[in-house]
Formats: sequence, C-alpha cells, structure tokens
Amino acid sequence: MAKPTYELADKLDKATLVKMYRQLQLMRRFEERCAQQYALQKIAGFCHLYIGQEAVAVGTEAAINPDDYMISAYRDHAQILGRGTPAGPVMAELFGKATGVAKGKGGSMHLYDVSRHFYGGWGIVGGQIPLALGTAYASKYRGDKRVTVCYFGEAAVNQGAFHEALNMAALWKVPAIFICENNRYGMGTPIEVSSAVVDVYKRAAAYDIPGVWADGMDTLAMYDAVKKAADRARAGEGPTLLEARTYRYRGHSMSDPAVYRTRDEVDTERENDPIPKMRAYVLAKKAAKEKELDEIDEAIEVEVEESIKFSEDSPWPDGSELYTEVYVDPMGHGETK
Amino acid sequence: MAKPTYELADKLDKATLVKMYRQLQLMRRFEERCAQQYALQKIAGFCHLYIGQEAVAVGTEAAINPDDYMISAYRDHAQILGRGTPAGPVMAELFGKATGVAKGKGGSMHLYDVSRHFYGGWGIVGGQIPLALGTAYASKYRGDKRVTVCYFGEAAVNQGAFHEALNMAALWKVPAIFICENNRYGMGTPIEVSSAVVDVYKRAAAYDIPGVWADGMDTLAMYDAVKKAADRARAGEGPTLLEARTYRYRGHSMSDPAVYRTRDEVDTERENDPIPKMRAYVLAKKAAKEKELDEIDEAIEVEVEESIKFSEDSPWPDGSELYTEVYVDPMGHGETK
Amino acid sequence: MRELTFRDALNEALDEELGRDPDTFLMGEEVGAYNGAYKVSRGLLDKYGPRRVIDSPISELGFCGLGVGAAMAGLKPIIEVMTWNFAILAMDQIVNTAAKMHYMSAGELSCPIVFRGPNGAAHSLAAQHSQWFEAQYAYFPGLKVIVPGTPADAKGLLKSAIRDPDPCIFMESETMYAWKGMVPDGEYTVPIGKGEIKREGTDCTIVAWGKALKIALDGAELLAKEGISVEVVDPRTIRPLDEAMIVGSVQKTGACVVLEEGWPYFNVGAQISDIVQRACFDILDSPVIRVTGADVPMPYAKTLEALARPDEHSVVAGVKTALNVRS
Amino acid sequence: MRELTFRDALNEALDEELGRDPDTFLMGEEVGAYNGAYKVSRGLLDKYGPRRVIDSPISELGFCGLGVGAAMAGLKPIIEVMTWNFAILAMDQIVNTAAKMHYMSAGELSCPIVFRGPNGAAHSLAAQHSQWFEAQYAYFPGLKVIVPGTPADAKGLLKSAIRDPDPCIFMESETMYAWKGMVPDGEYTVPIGKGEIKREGTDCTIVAWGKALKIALDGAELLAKEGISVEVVDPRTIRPLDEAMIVGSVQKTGACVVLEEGWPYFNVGAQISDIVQRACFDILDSPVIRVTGADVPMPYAKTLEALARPDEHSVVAGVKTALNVRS
Ligand SMILES: Cc1ncc(C[n+]2csc(CCOP(=O)(O)OP(=O)(O)O)c2C)c(N)n1
Ligand SMILES: Cc1ncc(C[n+]2csc(CCOP(=O)(O)OP(=O)(O)O)c2C)c(N)n1
Ligand SMILES: [Mg+2]
Ligand SMILES: [Mg+2]
Repeated sequence: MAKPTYELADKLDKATLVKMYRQLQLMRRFEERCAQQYALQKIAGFCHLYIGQEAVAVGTEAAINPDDYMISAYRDHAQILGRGTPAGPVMAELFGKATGVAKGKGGSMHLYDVSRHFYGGWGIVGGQIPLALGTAYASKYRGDKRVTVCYFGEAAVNQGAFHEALNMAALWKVPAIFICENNRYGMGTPIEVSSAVVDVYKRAAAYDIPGVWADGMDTLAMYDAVKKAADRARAGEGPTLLEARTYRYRGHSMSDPAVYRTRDEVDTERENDPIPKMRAYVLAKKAAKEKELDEIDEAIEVEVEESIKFSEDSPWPDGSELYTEVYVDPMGHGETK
Repeated sequence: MAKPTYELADKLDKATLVKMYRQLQLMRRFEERCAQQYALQKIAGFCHLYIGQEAVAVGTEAAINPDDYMISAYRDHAQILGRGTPAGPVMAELFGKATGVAKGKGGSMHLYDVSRHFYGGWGIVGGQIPLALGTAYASKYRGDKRVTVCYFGEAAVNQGAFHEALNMAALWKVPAIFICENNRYGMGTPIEVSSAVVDVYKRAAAYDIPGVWADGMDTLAMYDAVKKAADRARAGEGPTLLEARTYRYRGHSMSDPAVYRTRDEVDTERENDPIPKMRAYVLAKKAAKEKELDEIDEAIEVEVEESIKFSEDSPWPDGSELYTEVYVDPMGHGETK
Repeated sequence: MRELTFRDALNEALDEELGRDPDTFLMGEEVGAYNGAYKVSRGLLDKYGPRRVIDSPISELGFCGLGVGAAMAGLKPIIEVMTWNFAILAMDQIVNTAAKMHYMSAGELSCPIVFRGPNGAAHSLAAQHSQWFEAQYAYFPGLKVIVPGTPADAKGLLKSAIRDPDPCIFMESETMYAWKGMVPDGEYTVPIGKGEIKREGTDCTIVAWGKALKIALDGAELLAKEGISVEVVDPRTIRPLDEAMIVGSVQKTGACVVLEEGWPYFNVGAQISDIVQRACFDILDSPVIRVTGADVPMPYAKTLEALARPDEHSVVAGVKTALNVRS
Repeated sequence: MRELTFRDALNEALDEELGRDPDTFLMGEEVGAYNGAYKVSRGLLDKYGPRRVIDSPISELGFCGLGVGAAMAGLKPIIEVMTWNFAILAMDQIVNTAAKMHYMSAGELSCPIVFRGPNGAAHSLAAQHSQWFEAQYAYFPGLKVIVPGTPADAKGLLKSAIRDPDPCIFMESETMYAWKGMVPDGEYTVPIGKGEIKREGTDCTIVAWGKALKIALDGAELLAKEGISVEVVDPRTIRPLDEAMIVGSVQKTGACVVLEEGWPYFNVGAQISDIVQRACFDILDSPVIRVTGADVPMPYAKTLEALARPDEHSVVAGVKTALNVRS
C-alpha cells in the first residue's frame, strides 16, 4: 500500500499520530459497546452512533486547540471523547446516571463539558449552527483568538438556520469552521433526494466564503483541511464551509435498521475504514510498533469496559434533581445580583 | 437619446407598449395620492410605497399570463394594479372600507384578488416565498402550465424561508420565478450591511438554478428577463432567481424620513426614472403620439381621483364583519362536508 | 368493529382520504421511502406513488409553507411534522399565514390543510423532544386543534380534518402509535369540535384528552374500587372546544379535575378550569383541581422522567382533593 | 423623580447597563444607524460604537440563535426583536435552546440573555402585526417573561433582566413608547417576579399588566365615580408570577376580574383565573370574570379594530358582573 502524503499532517510528531490512532480506537470501541448496552436496555431513548465517521472528529481535534469551542448535534459521543472527556462520565450520561456529564438530565443527544470546551450535544437539526455563530461571535467580540468548530450533517444544510447563520458568519468574518459531515443520508433520505446541490461545499458561494471538501474517511486529510480553515479563522480572515465526505456504518439511530441502502454499499465503504488507514500510516511513519498499537487496543478495551462498570455502579440522580437547574435564579428576585 | 434595443421587448406590439406605459403612470399616480391620503389620515397603519420600482411590476406583468400566480410582500399596491384590479377597490382597502378588495380587513399590506390571481400581500419578511413555492408546486401537481411570480426584497434573501424554499423549488423543478427587487435597502439598512453577497443573483449557485440580474429601472429590460424565466418555467425546466436592480424614491414606509441616504443618491436614481424612458420608447416605436400619451396621463389622474372619491363615499365595514371569515366552517362540525 | 393500533387507524384514514380526493397529498420528512419515521404512512408511497406521497428535505418552515401555499391554490395538503417539537420552526407559516389568510383576505383565500404528527413526551427523549403544544396552537383564532385519545377517534377525526376547509393541527403521540382499540368497519368520520364522555360517573368529572385519557380511565378504575364514581370526558378537539359537554358533566357531578400530561402553567387545563369555575360556580363544592406534569424541561434519566409525569395515582389524589376525601 | 416616556426609560436602562457591563451588547434589526425601528436605542450606536450596538440582517432565527450562543459563551446579549410577531421565526432558539440548556446540561451551561421588543396590537397594523405572546413564552419552564406597564417599571425591570442569569423575554408596546410616567432618579432596579398594587381598593380586584394596566386604571376611575372601589394589581412579570400578591388582593376584595388585551382562550388570564378560583374558593362571592379582546385575527379597519379591543367600559362591565351589580 503506497503511503499517501499530506501537506500538513506529514509534519505531525509521532506522539500526536499515536494519540490520534488511540482516539479513533476509543471512539470506535466505545460506541460498539454503546450499541450493546442499548440492546441490553441500559441506554434508552435515541442513540445515534458515529461509527465510520471517526476520522472527522479525530482529524479535527488534532487541528484545533483544546480551548477552541466545539458544538455538535445529537451524534456527539465520539466528539466529546475526542475533547478528552473521560469515557466514564460520558457512558454514565447515556445510562442516565448521576455521575454522567449532565447528571443524567441530558442523555445521549445532549453531552456537555465546558471545562473542555465542548458545548453540546443539540437535538434540533441545524439548531446548533446559530449557536456556533454565537460562540465565534463571542471570540471576535473578546478578541480571544479562539476558533469555533461546528459540526452538522448534510441534511441540516437545508435548514434556514444554516443559511441565516452562514450569512452573518461571513458578513462579520467570525472565526468559525462549519464542518458538514456529509454521510450521504439524513435518516433514510439520500442527499440527492433532499438537496438541489449535492456538493455541499458549493453552497459557500452564496456567502462568498471558502467552500472546500475533504475525505472524511481519512483522518489525516481531515487534519490538513481543518488546520487550514483554523489558521484562516484565527488570522481573522473569517469562516470556512468544510464538507467532510464520510459515511455512517450503522443506522441513523439504534432504532433504524437502515434498509434503505444495500449491503454492498456499506461493505464498499467499510473497506475504506479510517482506522486501518491510520494504523498503517503510524507504522509507516515508525511512530509506533505493531506491538505498541496492540497494547493501545487492549488498553482501550479495558477503558471502555471500566466506563460501563462505572456507569452500572453509579446511582440514579436523586429525586430532588428534578427541580434543580431549571433556572440559575429561580425566583428571579435578583438575589444573585 | 439613443434608443436601446431589447432582444424580446422590441417585438412587443404597439397596444401592449401603450398599455405598459399606462400601467406605469397608473401605479405612480395612484401611490402619489396614497402618500397624500396618508398625510390626511385617510390611510392608516403601515403604508409602503413602490414609487421608483414600477418598471419591475409592469415589465413582469407584460411577460406573464393573466392566470399565472403572483405573490408579493407588503409593498403590493402597484403589483395588484398591474394585475388589472380596479383602482377603486384597492384604494378603498387602504381606507379600510367595506368596498375594499378585502372588505377593509387586510389593509395596505394585505391585498388580494383571486379572480386576477393576485395572492397577496404578506407582512412577514420572506414569508411569501414558501407560499409561492406552494402555488408553483400546485401548478406542477396539476400540470396546469401556470407559472408563479414571487416578489421579495433583497433583505428578505437573508431569511431562512428563502433558502428552504429555493432548495425545494430547484429540487422539484417547480414553475416559479423568484424576483428579488433589490432596491438596495431593507428599511434603513443598505445591502452591504446585511448581506455577505451583494450580487443577489449569485445566491442561485447554492441551488444550481439560473441566477440573473436585470435593470429594474427599465421596464423593457425587465420584460426580457422575466419572459425568458417564464418560458423556462413553463417548459418544465424549473425556477429562476431574478435580481431586479431598482430603487425606491420614498422612505421604507410613510413613517420613514429616509435620512440614511443622501439627497444626491436619490436624485441620481430619479434621473434614471422608468416612466420617461418608457414614454420615449413608445414614441420612438411610434406606438403612440405625444398627444395620446398626454390623454392617457389625464385619464389616469381622473381614474385615481375617482378611486379616492369611491373610497371616501364607501361605508365602513359592518360591525358584524368582526366575527366573519375567521373560519370557513367555524364550529368545525362538518356541516360543509 | 376490529381492533387496530392507533398507527394503523391513522394509516387507514390517510389511505382512504388519499384514495377519495385526488387533491390531497402527503408530504413530510421520511413519509415515503422510509414509510414514516413512526410508520404511520406505511405502504402509501407504494400505493399512491411519489406525486401523492412526497419525502421532503428537513426544512419545516419551507415545506409547511409549501403546504399553505398549495392549500391557498386549492389543493388539500396533509403535512406530516416528524414531531411538534420541530414544527416550532414552522410556526410562522402556521400562525401568521395559514391561520390568518381567510380573515385577512375577507374570504378571498382559504387554507384547507392538515398539519399532523406526534405531540408530547415519549420516553427518555429528553428536553428538546418532550414537549406539549396543544395550547400553543389553540391560542390562535383561525386554527383548529385536534388531539384524539383512541384509535377510533384518531381515524374519524383525521378524516374530518383532511376534509375540513380550515387549517387543522392534528396531534398524535409516539407512545400511543402501538396502542390498540376497537375501530368501526367501513366509512365514518368523527366531527371536529364535539367531545365524548368516555366513562360515565356521578361523583366527579375528569377532563382528559390524547394520551392522558388512558391515565384518567386507569385512575377512574382505581377510584371505582374505592366506591368513587368518576365521569371521564374527552373534548377530543381543543379548538373549537366542546365547552357544553364539559360544563354539562360538571353540572351533573359537582366536581372537576382537569388532567394534563404537560406543563402546569398557561396550558389547556388552565383554560378549561377558567370556563368551569365560571359556568359551574354555583354547583361546585370545591375548586377545580388540576393534575399536570412537573414544571421542568423533561429530564432524560428514567427515574427523573417518571417523577415529571402524572399517573393514575396522581389522578386518584386529584379526585380525592376535589371531593375533600382523605387519602 | 422625572417624567419620562416609556421609550426614554428603556433607553436609559439600555444606556446604563451597556455602560455598566462590557459583556453586554445590543443586537437587532435597525437598532444602530437607524436608532431603532421605534427609536428605543436612540443614540446608543454613537455612544457605544458598532462593537456594542450591532445592526443585524433580517434573520430572526439566526441572530436570536447568535445571542443564545454568545450568552452560552458568557456574554450578556440584549437582542431586540422588531416586534414579537416576527420573533415566532426564532421561537425554536428561544424555547428549544435558551430555555433548556441550563437544565439539559445540569448547570454546565447557562443563558443570560434578554430578548426584547414590542408585543400586542398597535393601531391599524392588521392581523400579522397585532398579536400577543406573553402566554406563548410563559408556558415554557426555563424562561422568564416580563411585561412592564409603566416607564418606571420598564426601566427597573429591563435593568434587572439584563443582569439576570437566565433567559428573559421582555415585552414592550409600540403604543406605549410615547406614554409618559414618573421615573426615579439615579440607579435602581425592580425585581423580577414581584408584582405591585397599582391602585388600592376594597370591592374588587382587577389583574392587569402591560398596556392593559392603563385600561384597568381608567376603568377603576369610572367605577370610583359610581362608588365602587377597585384594587388594580399588576404582576409585572408573567413568569415567575407573583401569585401571592394576586391571591392576597382577592382575599381582601372577594372578587376578581382579569383583564387582557389579547385573545380570550389559552392566554395568561386563564391561568390567573385558575389560580384564583382555587386559592380563593371559599371567599369568592362570584366567579372570576375575564375581560379580553375578541377571538379574531386583528382586522385593519379602524372601526372593526375598535370592536376587537377591550376598553375601560369593558372593564366597568366586567367588574359589575363580578359584583353582581346591574349596569
Ligand atoms: C428540525 C428537526 N427536524 C427533524 C428532526 C428529526 N431528525 C433527527 S436527525 C435527522 C436527520 C439529520 O440528518 P443529517 O443532518 O444528515 O445528520 P446525520 O444524522 O446524518 O448525522 C432528522 C430528520 C430533528 N431532530 N429536528
Ligand atoms: C420577519 C420580519 N422581520 C422584520 C420585519 C419588519 N420589516 C418589514 S419590511 C422590512 C425590510 C425589508 O426589506 P426588503 O426585503 O429589502 O424589502 P423592501 O422593503 O426594500 O421592499 C423589515 C425589517 C418583518 N415584517 N418581518
Ligand atoms: Mg447525514
Ligand atoms: Mg429592499
């Protein structure tokens, strides 16, 4: 297999490459167990798996700073793990336990970790895009040089919220990267059925901002694309619309058998899996030996297993939690002022 | 003055050219009197004048069929007159009288004449665009070969409704012409302040439909542009985004002194007025003599004067009208079924 | 009579009306190839084809507006919103356009359209997916709001809504889709604006609709065992509201509990309570009691979610309060 | 004390708070160069510059969402909606995001933001521009809804709202902007969630807020001439609602009328009526009476519009009904 070359990623140090491999594996294994725990009814409600799309989250994470803002939709497990939030509290949130990142109040679709600048975790398609405009606007307002990464699916692009937000983002040159994870389906609907333009990046023309696409099945290609957009944003040159061409192996959510696509289609995509690709690159770059990578794989199995144990053993939220955190200042009498 | 040439308009017959001149004058004089009647407090609420933009409505009307759908925003007096609705019931509606096109219930912003296929008259910026998608969809559904003309301002393009509607219009190739009347201001805000892209027609790229612009101060240039879009739509080739570059001489509404632009700017635009331009063309084409046009001008003064008299003399709506037409079948008990 | 699920009853109504009137069409996210996010439209694309059953992009404001425009042009659109939580994005087209065009145009225009989809909280879907919108739409003159509580009512009312000349908001429930009930054979409709007494009783009236109807009936069962006879009345439509039926029942029983699954303030129950306290002032021995969900965004955790919802025991407690009976 | 218009009182509040907290900014359509569609922000762009006072495109969903995101990031946005009729387009960001993030994130996130603009019907603006939204927002836990009725309350409550750590819906009125009232000198705030008795009386309580407060006070004057002593209570905020003040007043007077300019069903008055009928059941000599606008989209014609609105005479009639006095 001819080693592909990457303009920027080829310059990454070995530790980073290994860390990226580790993240890919963590995301994949974590969600494989999510599927299992969902089947065991430990996880309830809607549960949207990211399996297949990990290259996007990992490539992006490596290309931005830890204190950059990240905002996503409901398919958010992998992305918060990429931020560095431990698997335990994430899994516990999916279990609805008091030790979850949102004390069990949010669940799978609503994960948050402000200390690591992960701002959710939102359930209304496209609704997170204006929020990302807002955090990027805040960065511009403060001049804090932080960038906002906003993830959304290709179907979300048909929401008015996308249009309104991108116009303002472009108009005011806010430091944002709008990453459209084009996995080709919105639930059961192929992009051809929902969008007049299937090359999502072309929609950037309506806002006069750069529109680019990258191979969302290739972690390092994602790194290159996001790095360029991030540098641009940080330099005050404004937002980028980045289309990550990727694929989800599982159904839309755990309740979707995904009969709307052929086994063949899925198998073809699986051959393009980002993990072996990254593993090969790490080895080719001599960033790690087979044995070291195998050890990482085993360590992750343990880490994920422990996150389940942790969730199992954690208590349910106390009944008193029902009425807390509806307001910061419930009576609004201004005691906090 | 060198006579400009028009690919299609040059083929228009004399009667049509004279009729177009007449429409321009009717719209202009009608609204000059609206301003006066507003000052006299005969007209209340919001009153948005079209003065300066008449070339758009007249050129469009000549290029479509009487039974094509037309839908607009609140700046709708001239457009309904263009459809052929008599001045009397239109003025009476502005007066809030029982003889108005909507019995005084709608007012200036909400004019309707279904018999002439004018479907309003809407007050929420951009809200009429999905409605136009709907009437065009109905034409496609029925195969009735009718086209929908939808008017909206350049500021409405920043509404999510525009984006969602244009994507579906393009996706389903509905017979619609989206005419953006770019008069360069949304209330007091210049397009440069509100839009990342000031060439509105370029936004068509996001939907992969034709995006064109035309001189909205030139009636015959508008005719050419709309005729092409209409033929295309009728042939089943889908929608067009047509940017009409025009200008409103008055403030946004009667309550707007328009201090946000210079006298110079307005004067420069006025030199480009569509009416003398049309008059010159009619004469050059020998479609009518000076004297005939003068007679038309006088006839229109009378027509408008009569519309005011008619409105003055008309009764207020009966009190019982308050509760009628809230529902077609108020109790919903299905008597009508 | 046959036993049908709520889902199949709705599917029959759609099938029959699509078959009956060529001007009707069904549009929404996933209604076609996917057979509906909740399978309510199962088989309809195959039977009626892509002209009549249309998969839309995720553009609620746009496709609801499309429906309103098509209705204005004389068609009879049936617009499925995947849930009412998402329809908030389309509220402008529903309340500013659909609800007002007939009046603003003094009858020139009318808007025969149905917006339908699930309302309220299912299970473990958390705050953004667990909301109740009856009162939000019933507030606006020009709209009709229908919330059936049984498969038979669902079928008959959906058929009426599709034939109705005004904009109708039709609210279903994810949880109820699988519930079963007896449904009449053959053609029938249930009139909009007419409620039904679902259980006769003498001591106290419970007003409940939609998913809460079952909770009310379960509560009535428990109370019967204690010798308390409850009348359960179901308005079935929230606007127009069958005030006469509700008031008539309270006149008979002398006590009233309004049950609502959703939030406690500025909701449907408040309006019903207001009507009853005025119409029945002289015969009420105790104030109108309201039983509702908790005043919080819906939490995800099963344990908390359970605490946020009223159940048959809350109903029992409410009725005993209304009757001044010790629990 | 000085006499100020509602407009100037609001302008002072904005000016003082923009001056006080560098994390606050004002964004909306025409708020800057145009000095506000209704001139509430007059002079603020000149004083604070384009970083703090921002003209937005006509993208309600987008810029309200921007504000929510900026608040989530710790800023304190003040978002002006040109009118609440247009804000329907942004309701998703307000109720699905702003109202729920603190709860869904179990406190990780909070949303200190103010959405403000005119609510209700002005004059001759017809159906799409003449609507009331208090109940629409007060329904949702997570939001605070403030509807001041005097310039002094407007200034003090807007300052409180801007400093408040939760999302606040602040409702003004085109018609009231020019109305005058006495406003305290110097720094002060009015607490959210606390109502005020605007006129003391003994025979009947009238609950009214916002623009309707003046109608209630005018009605009280007319009734005083007939020897009927009315107490006018103004909750000032609809959520949280000062139930104690309302109930306390009715306990004293024994009769209650709720006045509302807007539509009669599923509104704020229904909720207040429900609270009062329960809390004051034993002392009410007659049911709670409601005085509201007509249940129709607002017509344009002056004559019809006048018929659609309640006035001081409707208040007089309502109070007499509550007191069983012949008119
Ligand atoms: C406004 C809105 N409409 C509909 C839904 C239901 N829904 C949830 S995810 C989804 C598909 C979104 O597809 P895409 O944007 O491509 O993201 P993906 O799921 O593929 O990651 C739909 C229709 C929703 N949550 N919000
Ligand atoms: C959704 C919405 N937001 C704001 C307004 C207030 N408003 C009415 S017209 C207008 C400006 C629209 O400008 P444009 O679209 O360019 O049309 P023009 O008035 O220039 O014809 C605004 C902000 C409204 N009616 N609807
Ligand atoms: Mg997708
Ligand atoms: Mg304009």
